[in-house]
Amino acid sequence: MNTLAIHAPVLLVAVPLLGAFATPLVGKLGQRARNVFVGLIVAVTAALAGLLAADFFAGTGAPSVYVMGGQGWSIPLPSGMAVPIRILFEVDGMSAFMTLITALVTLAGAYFSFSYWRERSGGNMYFSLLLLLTAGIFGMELTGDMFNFFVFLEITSIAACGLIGFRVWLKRSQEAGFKVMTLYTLSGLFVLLAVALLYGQHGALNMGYIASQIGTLGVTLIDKIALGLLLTGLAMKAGAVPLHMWAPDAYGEAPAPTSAVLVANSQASLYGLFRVLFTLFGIGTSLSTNGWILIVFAVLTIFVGVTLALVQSDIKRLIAYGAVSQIGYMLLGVGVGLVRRASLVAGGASLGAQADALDYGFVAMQGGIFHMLNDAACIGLLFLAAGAVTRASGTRNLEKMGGLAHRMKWTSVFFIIGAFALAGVPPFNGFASKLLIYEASFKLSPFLSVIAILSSIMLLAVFVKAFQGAFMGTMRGLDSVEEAPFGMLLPMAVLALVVIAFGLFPGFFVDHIVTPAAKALWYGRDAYIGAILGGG
Amino acid sequence: MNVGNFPFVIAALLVAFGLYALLFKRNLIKMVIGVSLVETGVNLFLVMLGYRAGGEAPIYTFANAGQKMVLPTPQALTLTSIVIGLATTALLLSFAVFVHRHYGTLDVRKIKELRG
Amino acid sequence: MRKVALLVAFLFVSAFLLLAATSMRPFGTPNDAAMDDYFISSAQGEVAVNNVVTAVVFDYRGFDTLGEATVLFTAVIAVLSLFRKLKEDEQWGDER
Amino acid sequence: MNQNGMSVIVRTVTRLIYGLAIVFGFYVIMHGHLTPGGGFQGGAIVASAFALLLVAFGAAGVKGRLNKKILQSLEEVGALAFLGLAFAGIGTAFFYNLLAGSGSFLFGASVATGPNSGIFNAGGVVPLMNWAVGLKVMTGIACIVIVMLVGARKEETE
Repeated sequence: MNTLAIHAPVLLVAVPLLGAFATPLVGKLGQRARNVFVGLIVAVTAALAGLLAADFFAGTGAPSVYVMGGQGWSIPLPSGMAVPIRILFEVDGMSAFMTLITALVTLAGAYFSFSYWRERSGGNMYFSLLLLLTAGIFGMELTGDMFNFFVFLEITSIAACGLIGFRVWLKRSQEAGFKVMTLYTLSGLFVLLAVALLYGQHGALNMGYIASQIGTLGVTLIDKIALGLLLTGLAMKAGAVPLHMWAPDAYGEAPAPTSAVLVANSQASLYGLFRVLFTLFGIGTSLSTNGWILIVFAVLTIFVGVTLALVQSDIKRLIAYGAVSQIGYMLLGVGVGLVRRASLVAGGASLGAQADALDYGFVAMQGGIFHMLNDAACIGLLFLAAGAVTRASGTRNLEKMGGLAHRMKWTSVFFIIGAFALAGVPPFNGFASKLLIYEASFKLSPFLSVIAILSSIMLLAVFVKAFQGAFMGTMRGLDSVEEAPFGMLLPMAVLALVVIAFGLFPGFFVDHIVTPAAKALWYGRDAYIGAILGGG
Repeated sequence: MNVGNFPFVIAALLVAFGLYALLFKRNLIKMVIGVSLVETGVNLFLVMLGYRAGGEAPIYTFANAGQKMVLPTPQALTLTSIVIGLATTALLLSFAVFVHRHYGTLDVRKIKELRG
Repeated sequence: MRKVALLVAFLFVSAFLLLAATSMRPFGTPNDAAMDDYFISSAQGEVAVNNVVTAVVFDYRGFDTLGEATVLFTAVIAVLSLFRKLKEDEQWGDER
Repeated sequence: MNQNGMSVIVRTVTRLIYGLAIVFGFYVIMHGHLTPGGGFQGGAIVASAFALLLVAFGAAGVKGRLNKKILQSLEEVGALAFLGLAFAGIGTAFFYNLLAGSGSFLFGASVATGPNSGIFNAGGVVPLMNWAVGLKVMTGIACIVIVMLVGARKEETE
């Protein structure tokens, strides 16, 4: 490993932070200088994420640790101690996978914003908040410390709400900002309370150490209460029904490129949820219960998300409810995996052998995790296309749009690609991951599979109707509409290429990126603890 | 004196009062006060975790020799959490100002453009 | 209907919290203080600081403090951005 | 409450107190590694002195003395300084305290273990970070208070 790859985890947080702190100062030099600076920071961040992922996926797959301060980055325990005392970052397959998603979405969102925000006020602060949001998401995905996770969660909450309320001239954005901030704070406080309970119980804050303590001492009542609080808080932050009230407002009222990054934010909370369920509480008797809780969340989320998408006439709220329903698919895949894993653990089977034989639980996990990447790409694409449309037409109301495809050819092509991918139509990426989820959940219970397939079909109908109304037909009084500028089309094109590439060659990506991530959750718990405490 | 875990119950009650204000009050400012109360309760709970019976503050400047010291970590965490609470409250109050500017009221029953 | 649901949620969460509080260990007797005893015994040797809390805040858990400073920075930027001066053409109600 | 602030009593007391509060805040920041306190607490004390000024004299009364743009720039400088100090140790690890006990003239002295009277010139980057955070917090909170006060005033007059 070279020096840059060693320091990549911490640089992934530190570089966007540097950018965020310096952006208002650089912005004094003018808009062009600021755009160059922000573009450079975002590109460097994405390159670091790529480096980290390439380094990890080419390696042995063992988790790597980066310790802040102390005698050196590789020494998690001081001599003679059994407790890690410093904050550390731990990169395993799942973290490396999540950083890739975040880097992709941020890259597209930030470059799209350069054109989107050109004639608007407050650009310096906008890009500063965007970089802070990115830094927070990376921190959540990489950290190995419970309290540090909470701190990054709060950074993303505040930055996200700043961005949601950024267009102060919109009545609804202020209402959404207040509502979302209240719920984000509440979810953050639930997480903090859980961290406090775990600290009181185990005297440490490191995830690996707490996991090993729970493994040796057994799950006590306090641990269970902490698990309940973490589940509630993180499910709320991820936007799972019945705690989803904030999600459509947040996605709908935020500026379009930010909505795309907010999806990555929700997925980071989902990552936290999976980390808690698989690593922290990966053993014990209540595993199966946790899995069924996830499945109930999932079915409700899919169903409610799609049903409410049916009645929307606002293009961004429509996509927002689509995004809510997709969170359900991820929860479904991983929930099925958790239930199956619980029964295997109870039966005393070796989890590693099951993964190599591609047990249906493992396939479900692959599907759920692969769907996170696909969802980020296609929802991101849809939000960007919607942003281009609203910017050109000046309205978000689908009933006032019509015939936009005559003027906005490329945007309409990108919108339909995103819509098909979201609904799981074959040549696109949504199909690849949803197929894995359908297959695997059918083996647990056909009912789950039927709900998932029916909801996908309904989602397709919703989006085809929206496309028909907004892009097809005759032009309706929107004569001044022009195609989006090149600066907006390029990020959309990149995301569309990703959508198509993942749809055409799913096998390659599943083998090289998704399987290590799924294995990290499926049987990586001992390795995760062993990387910190030694032995394993 | 043995107090059992009575202090923790006080912190839990504080959190519950905050939640009550957040859920059942109809004024945005009162809701912010509720959020603040929840934060205070959690901070109180956090800092109480560090107390060791008979301990003094973990600072060596002019300390008594051989004295037990309370745990330093919860104090550091509480400091962080207080600053986060300050940031949250500031942002929430700013949003309340702007909601009032747009809707002319702070009553949540009259602020409902975002339903469904 | 809404009020009943809220009341049920409130009572449920409160009961949960009280259960947590009553089943905690007694006040003033930490379960496991290995990490904190390490801080107390080695802050002066490693960080050369008399105030152990400051040693934890700025050295052992310095990264949290960076995050905390970032939270404050974020809040300042967010509040300033809400109260910023708008451009002429940014009309109230324009959805672009 | 008129545009110029509060009554004569409040303004006179403020004139007496605010300088003391600022000095006390700087003292708390400076001795963060020896006595209770530190960058956050001291910064908050200084910011409260600024807030007192604002409340007593009104936003118009302190216009020349507290400039929002300068405060914001100073806050960014503080944040960058903190990040820079964290970066300084990256040769060993991010956040490595490279000055502590090194014997360098800048905060490099070692400290005897056990209760003592404290050495000011010790702690490595900790006192420096205290200063960076103190600068950040005092200017940041002052910024928030100014902006919200002016914004809320606008509301009242409209």
